[in-house]
Amino acid sequence: MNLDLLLQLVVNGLIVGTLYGVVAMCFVLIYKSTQIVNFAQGEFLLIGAWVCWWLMTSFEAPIWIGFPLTFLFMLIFGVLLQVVVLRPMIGEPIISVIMVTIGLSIFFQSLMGWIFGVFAKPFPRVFETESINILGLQVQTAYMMSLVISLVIMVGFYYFFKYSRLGLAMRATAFNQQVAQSLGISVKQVFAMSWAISAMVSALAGVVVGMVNGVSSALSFFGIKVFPAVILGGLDSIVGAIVGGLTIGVLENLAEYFDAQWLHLGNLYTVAPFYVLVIILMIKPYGLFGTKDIERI
Amino acid sequence: MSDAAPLLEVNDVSLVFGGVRALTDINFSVDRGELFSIIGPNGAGKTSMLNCVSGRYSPNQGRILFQGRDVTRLRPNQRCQLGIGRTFQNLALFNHMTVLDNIMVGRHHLMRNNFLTGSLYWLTGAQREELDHRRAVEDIIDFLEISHIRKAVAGTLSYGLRKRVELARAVALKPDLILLDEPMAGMNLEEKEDMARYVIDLNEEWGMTVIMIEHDMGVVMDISHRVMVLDFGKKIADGLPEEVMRNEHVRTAYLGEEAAGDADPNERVA
Amino acid sequence: MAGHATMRCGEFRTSYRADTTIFPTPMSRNFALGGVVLLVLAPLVLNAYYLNLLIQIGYYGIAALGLNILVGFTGQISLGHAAFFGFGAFASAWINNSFGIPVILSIPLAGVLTTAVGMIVGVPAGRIKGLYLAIATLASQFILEDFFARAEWFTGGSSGSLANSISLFGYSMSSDQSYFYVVLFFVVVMFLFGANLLRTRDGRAFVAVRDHYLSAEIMGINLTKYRILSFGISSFYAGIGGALYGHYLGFVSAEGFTILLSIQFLGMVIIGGLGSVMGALLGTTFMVLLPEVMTSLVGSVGDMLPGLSQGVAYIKQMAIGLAIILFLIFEPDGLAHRWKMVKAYWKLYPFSY
Amino acid sequence: ADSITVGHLAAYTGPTSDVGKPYGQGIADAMNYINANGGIDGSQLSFETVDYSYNAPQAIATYKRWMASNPAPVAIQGWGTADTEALVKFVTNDEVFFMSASYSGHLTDPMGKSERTKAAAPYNFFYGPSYSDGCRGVVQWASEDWKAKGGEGKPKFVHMGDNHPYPNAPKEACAAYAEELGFEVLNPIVYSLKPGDFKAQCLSLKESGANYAYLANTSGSNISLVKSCATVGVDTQFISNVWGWDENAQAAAGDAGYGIAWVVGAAGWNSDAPGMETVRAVSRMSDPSGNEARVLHYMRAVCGVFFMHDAMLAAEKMDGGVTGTNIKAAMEQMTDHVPAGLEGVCLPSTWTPDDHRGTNQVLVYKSTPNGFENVYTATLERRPEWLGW
Amino acid sequence: MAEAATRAETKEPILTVNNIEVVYDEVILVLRGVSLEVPEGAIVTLLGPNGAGKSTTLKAISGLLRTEDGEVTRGQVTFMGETINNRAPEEIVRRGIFQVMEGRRIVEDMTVIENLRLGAYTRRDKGVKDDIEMVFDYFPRLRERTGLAGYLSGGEQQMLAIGRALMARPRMILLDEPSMGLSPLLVKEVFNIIRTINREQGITMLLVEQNANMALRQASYGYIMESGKIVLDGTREELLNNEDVKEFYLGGGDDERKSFKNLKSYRRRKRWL
Ligand SMILES: Nc1ncnc2c1ncn2[C@@H]1O[C@H](COP(=O)(O)OP(=O)(O)OP(=O)(O)O)[C@@H](O)[C@H]1O
Ligand SMILES: Nc1ncnc2c1ncn2[C@@H]1O[C@H](COP(=O)(O)OP(=O)(O)OP(=O)(O)O)[C@@H](O)[C@H]1O
Ligand SMILES: [Mg+2]
Ligand SMILES: [Mg+2]
Repeated sequence: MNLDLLLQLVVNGLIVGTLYGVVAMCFVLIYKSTQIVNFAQGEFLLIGAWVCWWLMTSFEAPIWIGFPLTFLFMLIFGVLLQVVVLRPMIGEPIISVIMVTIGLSIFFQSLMGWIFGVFAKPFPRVFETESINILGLQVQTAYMMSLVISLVIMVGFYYFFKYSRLGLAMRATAFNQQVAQSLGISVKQVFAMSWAISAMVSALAGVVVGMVNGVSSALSFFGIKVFPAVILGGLDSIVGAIVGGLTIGVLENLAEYFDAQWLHLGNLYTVAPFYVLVIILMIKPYGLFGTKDIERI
Repeated sequence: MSDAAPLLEVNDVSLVFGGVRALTDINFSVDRGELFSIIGPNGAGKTSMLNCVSGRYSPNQGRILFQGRDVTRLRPNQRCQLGIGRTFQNLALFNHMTVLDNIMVGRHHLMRNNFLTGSLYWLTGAQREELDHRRAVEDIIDFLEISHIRKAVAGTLSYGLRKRVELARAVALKPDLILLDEPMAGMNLEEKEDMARYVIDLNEEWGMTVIMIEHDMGVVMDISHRVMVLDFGKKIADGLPEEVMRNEHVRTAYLGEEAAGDADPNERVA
Repeated sequence: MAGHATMRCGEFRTSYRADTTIFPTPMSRNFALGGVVLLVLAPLVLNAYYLNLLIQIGYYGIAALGLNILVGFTGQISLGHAAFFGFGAFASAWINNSFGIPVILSIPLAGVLTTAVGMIVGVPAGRIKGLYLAIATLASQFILEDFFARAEWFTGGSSGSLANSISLFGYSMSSDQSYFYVVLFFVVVMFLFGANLLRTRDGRAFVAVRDHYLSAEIMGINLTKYRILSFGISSFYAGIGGALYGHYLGFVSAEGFTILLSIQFLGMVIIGGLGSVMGALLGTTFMVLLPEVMTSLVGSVGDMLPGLSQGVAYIKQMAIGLAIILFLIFEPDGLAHRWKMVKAYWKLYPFSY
Repeated sequence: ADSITVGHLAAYTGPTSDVGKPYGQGIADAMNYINANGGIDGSQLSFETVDYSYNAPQAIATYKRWMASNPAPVAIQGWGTADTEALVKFVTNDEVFFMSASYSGHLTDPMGKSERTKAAAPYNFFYGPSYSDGCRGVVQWASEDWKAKGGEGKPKFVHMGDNHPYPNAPKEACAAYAEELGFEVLNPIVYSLKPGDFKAQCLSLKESGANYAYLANTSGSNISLVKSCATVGVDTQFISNVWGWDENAQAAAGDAGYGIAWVVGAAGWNSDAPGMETVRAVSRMSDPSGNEARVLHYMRAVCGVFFMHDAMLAAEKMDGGVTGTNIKAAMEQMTDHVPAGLEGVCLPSTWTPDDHRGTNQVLVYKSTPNGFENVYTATLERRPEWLGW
Repeated sequence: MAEAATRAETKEPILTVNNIEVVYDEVILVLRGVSLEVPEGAIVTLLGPNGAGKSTTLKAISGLLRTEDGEVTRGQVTFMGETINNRAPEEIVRRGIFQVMEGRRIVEDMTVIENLRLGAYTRRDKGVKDDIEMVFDYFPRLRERTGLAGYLSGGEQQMLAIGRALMARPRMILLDEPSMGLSPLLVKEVFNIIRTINREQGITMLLVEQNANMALRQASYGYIMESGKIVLDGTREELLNNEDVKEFYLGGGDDERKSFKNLKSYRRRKRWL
């Protein structure tokens, strides 16, 4: 047993896990208000990262300008996307809308490839110190930034859904669009809101990952990578998304630990979370915090 | 299993949801051939009672005997095989199937072909079986007078028609005991009359024992052999319709009659 | 009564048997028969390219039908279909290579083996529902992919495994022409099986489970059994499709069976129309032809605008994404639905409504 | 003949586009250059570039379309593993000369002599060392490096890469050779082909105390790996394969990337080899300004096309002219051949009818803040047991 | 139907439906020219057998057809002088028409209070809390239900659905079978509440009912619909005294009401069409 290594891995897992949590939250947001699983989530990250990268390299904008501008861009992007593509789909079968997000993902993936090329591009240096030491582990500063922002966002979301008028409207829309409409809720507005927020928050994650690894089309794989986190926490739970993210982050690292120390199977890091996911779902079919479907006749 | 024993026996059943006591120590039995009604205010636990009988809920306490056999722990599909069929208060049709297919699903447990023999349709007798059951289903369709919509997709039908399709599907199960949850809700007088006639026919001619939940007192009084009243999860009365009607509590808490005694039980609820 | 509105003027049947055929009208049956006859003649007129596309539509179409049984009929979304498809490909190659069982038998055997794997993967479906289940199947996608890389005895590891071509009575069916007939045979058989299955007891049970599982259970349907069974049957189709794919390519490597292909399968059934046998084939055709059509369309645009030559590849990909989006905006219920509308129109012609 | 039809399968989009793009551009530019400079003895190369997005069935469909067209191609410039392998059967059958960018060892065994080779691939060629040979070469460098640094005891070697056909390809061959050279071979470490945060793997690497880590993935995920490892403070010497590092990777990795040593198959853009003149001229086919700096893969692509060009020239003089069979035969007659005009750029290569290991030289480069440096050139023996492995 | 306007004398119609035709799925014609008028502040009832198109009419007014692939292909719906057909439903709600849909349609995964707050979604004033109390006063049973609305009994859900409509403080409520599934006591109560609301708050009501007795007792005017057409209309008195209406909708046309028991094989299908 190497406790030092174990500790470092757990810390690493927690930190990467927050990022999973943030992206998972974006999923949950869209799901909660529209019941759509957004397969273009990864592309949202990618677009956010590229836009921020572009602002910061072409105009040499500092991060505190580049980042808010990116947010603004993503806001407009989210609304536009909703108006142009998703609005006509209101009232259509959810599965068709999910397929549309797959189409979007193909579209944006190649659009980004065309505009920005396919090579990974380094992000301009943002923080004086690139990494700081936490419990013996060097951690990139960008992660710490995301940690703080995502905590704020998480708390915000929680209250938003629980208490705000719009939050209620989003939940009602997710329950049944016709019912929501009959209550005077503009399904279009609700959708626009949730896509815009989700796009903005994804951009945060995109920028952070971009800072750490460079920006490249591969970033979009993040979208699929966080599925286990989303499900583990429960599809409709903001808190669940964070817990799921952290759990998956730690799990991956623990798997790596056991693999490297004893098992030597290889690839446990990627696959183990999926085994655990299935086991947890067998015990708790709605994830850790997801609300049960109402089974009543 | 003897004919003398009641078809259904409910012993001491209690059901709790979180803090809500939906049912408390319910006891009753239904004899073969009876047309038994359950009435009571909204939220009294009538539907929950049916759910316990059909297997959707398992009671926290108590036993349910069907044909002398303890079915308390059986899955709904197993109870169906034993001969319990039902309809639902909030429609539960297969919305994307045609009316015909909906009813054919009711024959599921009576059929033998499976995915292998079904795939080889012509070679394995699956076709013959399908056609046999189709014939039986058409009889039901004729009986319930829904032949004009047999090819319609169930989800697009109006509420009243869907209720009727639900009844057809339950009848297709060939149950010994059929549970009807507010079969006449959402129907106008004429349609209620039709429905009442179907229920009576099922009971008298098709030989099914019926348990029916219904809020229309006129119907309940006219056609049921025996009535049980639930309120707040408790049984407050059980007996012949006229007896139950005379119960003070029923009149005030359920029917909302100001003065007891003189009202004609047959008066249309109005 | 309002029933008039739903009564069709163009339907006349005199027996239940006539009412339970796969093809609702004699015309549609003749249509289908004619289609098969045309396909039988196809190799005589079509060149290898078109045959190749038809073969692709064939093996993907079989797998897509399987997925449609799972997603469209039983209502369980699967993101792991590509892994089953791959498993079938590996299994058939393995059975043939290791045991010397002829390919024509190894293909159905691979289907059976894949069924077993599919049922195991389907076990959680007894408890997990909806999107949670979808992600659980995503897990099986990754777990199986990992297995492919690990199980060298089965998959040939990094160098992949060779899949021999079919030989019947000493005649090798390795040319596109002869392989086309093999695929056509399987397509016809599998689609007939599928259509039969879905109009009989178990098929109805699948749909019942999808539409309202609570009442389905009360109607006597064993939910767990049918949920798992549908995984099994769907995997059987995937396995057959995958095996045909493997023997056509002659080489099976884990690289081809990623989540991307799973998503593509999902695209096929959604675009084709969930819950429609015909839809599986239509959707597959759409997804297979789309890149080809886009290549030639965008290629000719690229010729006109030479500056775009590298961009052409991206434009093509974007066009594929866009085509999917536009298609669903205008036909969210899938091709099969459009097909039905066209049929309904003709049936009632010249009385609309 | 007035034109010679060639097919070009490229991966400009899809998962391998980061390296597929410069490589494909190199192929197209080189063929355009040949056409602009007299073609093959007067006949033009008529070629179509098709982006198949790294999707094997789509590649096959394209191949079938080509073969059904008139005239059908006699030669194909291909790309990835899955499609190359799937096409082996077809090109052999149709007798089409096929040059790929998939360097799998078993493609080097045209007669299927080695027991490791499952199917003979007589029409398949590639330019450069196979994955296994590349790894052997860079391990050879590592062994020299260890001695030069005065390392004590047995150096530790570890294979790192995804559990996937491509990274696994040289795993056993290379480990066997490393052991032979006196390395202690550690348990492999797995990291994804998709870029991500690999601190966990880096911590394992650090813990294992490996001296040399062979990165078998492509550059995209290698960038993430070296960056993560730099954060964690790993001081292992990274070595990598031919797709594992390039100028773009170095730019994205920044400081963390310096020091990595990897296999290079041809001269770099800034090389002063005489042949670079030609390469620059080729590059101007798509970049008239001549400003764009091409990455390493571009040069390899150009070499590949020029070898094909030379073979076609030779085939022209044979019975039947430029057919797939004749191009193959011409290739198999080359001994230590370097295409005219590309001296110093392409490695001298030899193909024979029963050995398609084109080159036994492996250039090892190291990335430094001053650019890429050729630190070593390994010359591997042509061991018979390495054929096809 | 021309006389309808003159007969609904007292007040100006707030809602006019003029000869509308509704088609589902582009092929299924359900309403074939329906016209009706609702005067301001009145309760008007719409009766008819199952499948006649009553719910469809209401959905055509409230704009909820579109989510079911339905469309008003001909005719107009005018509310307070403005044409509202094929407008977005949320806009129609904002103009003051609130529909209580058939089958309750409460948001099952929310609590009772959240459902009520949702009803007030279009309001921005401060009175929401008080109105929740008001609803609880009308339906005391709901106050005790703190769990998710999906677990309420059928009748409780119906109360919630009506309560939710009140929360919106609309000018007009379209009620689709509000008494369905309610116990006799509650049916009375609900109709009392409807009348009270109508009287106290001046909310106009268009009431679709199967319980014709009850409905006609509340309403000032009634329409009878069959197979997508209005076949009869008149004031309360006219309808109550119409022999056909008595026989088929009210029961006991002749003198004594028939017992349900003795209806066997007795068939009659008088239709106006
Ligand atoms: N699954 C459940 N979870 C929690 N509470 C439940 C559940 N099912 C029923 N209840 C509660 O149990 C009580 C009885 O409900 P039930 O549906 O049996 O009433 P009912 O007599 O059928 O009333 P109604 O006539 O209105 O349909 C209600 O208060 C209801 O809220
Ligand atoms: N979404 C739909 N698609 C197709 N047809 C529909 C749809 N909704 C309703 N219909 C048809 O329209 C007709 C009228 O339905 P509607 O629901 O308006 O009747 P209703 O008068 O409200 O009946 P009920 O009293 O049973 O509720 C029915 O024949 C029904 O089949
Ligand atoms: Mg009830
Ligand atoms: Mg209705």
